[in-house]
Amino acid sequence: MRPFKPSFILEVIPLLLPFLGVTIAVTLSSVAFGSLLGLVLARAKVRGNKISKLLADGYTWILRCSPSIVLLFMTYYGLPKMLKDGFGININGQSKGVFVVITFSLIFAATMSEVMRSAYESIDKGQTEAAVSIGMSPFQAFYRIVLPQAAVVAIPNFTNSLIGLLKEGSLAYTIGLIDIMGKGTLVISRNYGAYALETYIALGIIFWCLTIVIEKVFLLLELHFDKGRKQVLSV
Amino acid sequence: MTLDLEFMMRTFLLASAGIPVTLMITVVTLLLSFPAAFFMAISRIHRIKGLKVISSVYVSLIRGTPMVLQILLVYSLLPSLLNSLFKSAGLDIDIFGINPIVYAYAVFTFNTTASLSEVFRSALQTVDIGQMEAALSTGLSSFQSYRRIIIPQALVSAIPNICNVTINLIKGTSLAFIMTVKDITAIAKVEAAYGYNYIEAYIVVFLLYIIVCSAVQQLFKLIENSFNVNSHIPAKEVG
Amino acid sequence: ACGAANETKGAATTVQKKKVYVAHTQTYVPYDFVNDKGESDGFEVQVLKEVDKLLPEYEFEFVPTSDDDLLIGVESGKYDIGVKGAWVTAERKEKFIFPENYIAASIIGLTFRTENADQIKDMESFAKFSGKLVPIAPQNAQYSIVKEYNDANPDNQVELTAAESFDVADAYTWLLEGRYDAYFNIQLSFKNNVLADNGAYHDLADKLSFVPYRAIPTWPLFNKNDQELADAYDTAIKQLQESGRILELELEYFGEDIFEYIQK
Amino acid sequence: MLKIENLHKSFGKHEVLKGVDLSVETGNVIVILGPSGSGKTTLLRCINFLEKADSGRLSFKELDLDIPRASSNEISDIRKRTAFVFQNYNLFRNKTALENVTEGLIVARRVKKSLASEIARRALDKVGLSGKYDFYPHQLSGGQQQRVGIARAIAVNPDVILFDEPTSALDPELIGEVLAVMKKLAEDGTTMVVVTHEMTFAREVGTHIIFMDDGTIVEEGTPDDIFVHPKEERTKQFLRRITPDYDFRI
Amino acid sequence: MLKIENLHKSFGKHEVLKGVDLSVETGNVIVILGPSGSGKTTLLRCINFLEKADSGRLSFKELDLDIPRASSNEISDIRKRTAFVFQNYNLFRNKTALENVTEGLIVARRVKKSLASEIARRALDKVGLSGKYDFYPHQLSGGQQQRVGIARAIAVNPDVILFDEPTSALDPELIGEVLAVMKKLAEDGTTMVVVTHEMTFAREVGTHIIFMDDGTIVEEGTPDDIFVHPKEERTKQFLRRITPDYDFRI
Ligand SMILES: Nc1ncnc2c1ncn2[C@@H]1O[C@H](COP(=O)(O)OP(=O)(O)OP(=O)(O)O)[C@@H](O)[C@H]1O
Ligand SMILES: Nc1ncnc2c1ncn2[C@@H]1O[C@H](COP(=O)(O)OP(=O)(O)OP(=O)(O)O)[C@@H](O)[C@H]1O
Ligand SMILES: [Mg+2]
Ligand SMILES: [Mg+2]
Repeated sequence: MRPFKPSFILEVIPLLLPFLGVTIAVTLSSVAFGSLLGLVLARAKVRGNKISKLLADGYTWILRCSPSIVLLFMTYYGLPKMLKDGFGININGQSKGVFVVITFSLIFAATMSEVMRSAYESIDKGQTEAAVSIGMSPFQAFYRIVLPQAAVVAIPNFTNSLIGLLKEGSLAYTIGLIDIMGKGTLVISRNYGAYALETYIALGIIFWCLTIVIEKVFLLLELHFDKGRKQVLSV
Repeated sequence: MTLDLEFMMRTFLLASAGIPVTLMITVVTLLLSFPAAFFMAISRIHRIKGLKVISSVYVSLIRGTPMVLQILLVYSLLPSLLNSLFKSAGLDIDIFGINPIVYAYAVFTFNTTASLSEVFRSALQTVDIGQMEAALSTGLSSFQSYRRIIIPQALVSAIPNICNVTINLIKGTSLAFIMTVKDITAIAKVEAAYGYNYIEAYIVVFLLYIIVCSAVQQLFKLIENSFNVNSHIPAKEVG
Repeated sequence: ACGAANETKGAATTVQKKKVYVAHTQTYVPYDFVNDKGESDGFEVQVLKEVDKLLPEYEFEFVPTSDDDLLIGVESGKYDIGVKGAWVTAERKEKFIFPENYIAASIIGLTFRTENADQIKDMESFAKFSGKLVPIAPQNAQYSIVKEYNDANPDNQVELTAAESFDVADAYTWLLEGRYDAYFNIQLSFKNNVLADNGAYHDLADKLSFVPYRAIPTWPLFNKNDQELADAYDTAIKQLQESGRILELELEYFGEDIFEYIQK
Repeated sequence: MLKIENLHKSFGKHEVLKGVDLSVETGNVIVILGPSGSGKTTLLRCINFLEKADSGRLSFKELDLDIPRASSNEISDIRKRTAFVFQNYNLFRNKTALENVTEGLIVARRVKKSLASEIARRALDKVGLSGKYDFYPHQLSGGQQQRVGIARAIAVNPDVILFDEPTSALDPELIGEVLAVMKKLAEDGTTMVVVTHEMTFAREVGTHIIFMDDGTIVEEGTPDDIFVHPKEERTKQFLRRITPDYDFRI
Repeated sequence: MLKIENLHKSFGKHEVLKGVDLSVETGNVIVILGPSGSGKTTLLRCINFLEKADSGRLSFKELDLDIPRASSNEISDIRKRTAFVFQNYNLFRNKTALENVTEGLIVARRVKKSLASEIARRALDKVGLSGKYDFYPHQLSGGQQQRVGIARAIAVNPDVILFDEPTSALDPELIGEVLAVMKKLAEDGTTMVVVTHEMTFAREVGTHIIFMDDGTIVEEGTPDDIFVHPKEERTKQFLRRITPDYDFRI
């Protein structure tokens, strides 16, 4: 049978946990920036003029086509060069986290723009009509009436992407930013490749706990926005 | 710094041989995931006792654990376990002779099922309950109602998200390399290793993904439009 | 460059020290890695730190990163030097400057089931036996070495499969259950995991055997524009060899003098 | 043919149906009257199992069952032999007017496609929608949607049709036409349960009138019983308001 | 006060409004009659810019604009001073009955929350929904939903209210009550444009009747002009059907 040392799982968790902060910080900031940009893009897609729609579609298209590692190298190498050549700004000294967050945000935005667009379009037009007909501005109608309903549709997909991003630590590792996943790799190499399964199980436990928390929070949020809706429940 | 164009040409051709592998994994995975994900979504929406809990635990467990761990379990541990089982049962089955792509199908199907079930869950909930009621009262069975009325309507909001999942899957197939399955990225990496032509290799990978993903995105656009034309959602905005 | 900085403090105010970014991989223990305190460590890293001390006009800064980034970074000029236990090939020389002197060496060999000890003695006999080799990550030196062997022995080849890196426990398990017949890896890993009394897989010590195939010298990679730096490195490394500092480090990191094994 | 006994239904603490009995003979046209919120829609929905009643018995032809314990086979059997016209139409949004009607024929009743189209076209013509076969619901006016809903129900030729305010969105001209269609159905022996506010229809076509209020049947009988000799004060009060001269003062 | 000139609107090739003129004075109650599909809803929607007309002018108080070129400021200005009661209610699905009504007050008119609740409660009471403040739309019967829609429109106290068949889902009893509310509004000087099939209301409350068919105004005038002395054959034909004695034969 395969050698397996369960106690190592417990030993390694305290080694990994200090790096959870990096994972969470990178994820949270990427999600924040990415969602904002995604919102702008989604807006351009549903309400923008021809040009902004084209730009938003083009952005989504190209970003979804690029493998994240290629994109990471583009920001890590291209961005400093561009800023230096173009504006004389030297950002080479910037922490690697910045580049990772930029990359993740760009990717997340492309995904989010589609998540948000589909959610927005699933809401009956009559809801907006009713809102503007009693004098709300289109923004108020969106914000107060459509958004809460669209959120219910968007949240499961948002959570999918968020949890996916959480585990993308191996990408950050590519340019040497050590998050909890990267730390796991370091631990394994420190043991000459031994205890990999044990280390990954430890990572799995940590991620799973985190995932459960995230799922709970967003499920509650979904239920909060879901009031008043009656869907395809058992008939 | 100069690019080795000849290397790029050669690698481009070699790595294109990975396209069928990538697509094969993607297609098989989607075909297997769709029904599974759908039933999970249904069991959560309809709050079917037992199944609902199983589905939620499955989704959070699969989404919550690193894929590398899943690969280790499925590709490395599972065959070992089966092998010793077969051996002790006196069966002569060459478990190690199985094409490793089979394990890739399994791992990617597990993951895609989890994500897709959430995509479906959210999409199915966009359909008004009245549609189901009308279908049932017209005499359609639950299955027919879903297939002919509910799903086509749910797809309108599901398609962009299915597209997201599919594109991620296509790009994610590079992980199959851990299981010796060589997709686009893997072939390019192997080529790059000897002469350290990583920059060139990544450019080639990028180009190939642009081609593949563009085709896939275009396909989804077409599907989405075909559903949209026939359906309730006016793209127009009241503003 | 702490030591050097102290000595030349006076000069530093007038002569601007040239910053040198040294990228190193973080998982190639004990050659290049990040230690538990989060610092750059490893034999190759330590040698370069010594080199830095001998070069007052340069100031080294160590950047731990992945293999991919290291190679792209050194090639594009983001980093000046990269160490990753790299092995020299003609193609690689087109991309990077390899200095005259190597920096370290690895001993690579075959791990196999002890029960096959009669049949498997070296690469040729293993190829004859079955050639079923555990897959190797293509970016590792081992991959290139087997490839080279295959090219040299077209009618007695080893089954070389590429795969992203996996876990040594798997490799050992796969050997024991017969999925594969040999595992091509650095000797240190076998020593530390299997032979060492406190090794993770010491239980397998009597079931597995190791036979060294070759010791390969490994080089630091220099950016194409850094010929001057490479020359400076060569001078410094000579000095270190002569002063015996290298041997000290070898003993510290490997417990023996591995350069001995290199076929001249 | 259709019999409901002691039907109870609550939403949370709010009891919407408080023990309703109903008996429909073949060919009968039962008209249900009653103020808004009295439970008329809920009653129809319970008959079609769109709402699961809390207790009660339902017998339909050879079937006789305890509603809360009905099996899904029995439910689907009943649904196949009944049709429902929804108060808010509930047209299939992804289907054209024609497809809305053919759907039940082709899928549930296995009618051949060409024949189904034929039948559907005739049904749509009957309700005055000849030109709108290929329109999607969102391209139709309110009244047009309502008529598609009616066509969808009558096309499948069910044993019982449950109508929930089938003429609410129609202008008087069309109301006449649609009610004429329904009367024709009645004459052809189709059994109907109709929730409506069209008193004229109730009086002319209804074979049995039920007046509901607050979840119970207050009074029932022939049109004559209800409209000419109502017994209950509540019924009288409701009918008094129906006279064409509303009192617009508040 | 509100004037529409030469309004045109097509959906694809299908011209739904073929040059409609309309003029409403303050305090007037304009009633629009017409068969299903004649373009009544579309006309109201164009006035409120929910549908963008292809051509036409609209003047509203001090505003005078070419409809296709209206700026979003002008549009929002008009919407702020009008309210719409939808044929299919369009209640906010994620808001309770009370919130449906307060929403416009708090958000668009910046009324304080407590006052808005107060006003909303009074509006809901007026339409007979005292007990249903905290119900979500899907928990309400059809007629209850329709009344929430009415309450939502009247609560914001607009200059003009556009009613699209506001009593279609109501029983005669409630129709009377709702129409009474509308009559009260009219007496208080609220201008109204009402699409309805309630002839009694049209006759009693309407100051001006418009009869539409197939995208054009066939005839208009005082209730007396239209109901007693209709000139056009089409109008006569439409009105003939309205007499309580339908011909149920086909
Ligand atoms: N899902 C629900 N949750 C809570 N209450 C509900 C629900 N559905 C209906 N009700 C309540 O049940 C009562 C009866 O509703 P129902 O729709 O049967 O009335 P109705 O007689 O059809 O009225 P209308 O003529 O206005 O359509 C109403 O007071 C309504 O508020
Ligand atoms: N989005 C659309 N696309 C195509 N045709 C449409 C669309 N909306 C409405 N129509 C058509 O325009 C015509 C007028 O519709 P409208 O809703 O204005 O009628 P209406 O007078 O309100 O009828 P009803 O009394 O039945 O509500 C109808 O024939 C309808 O089919
Ligand atoms: Mg009802
Ligand atoms: Mg209308």
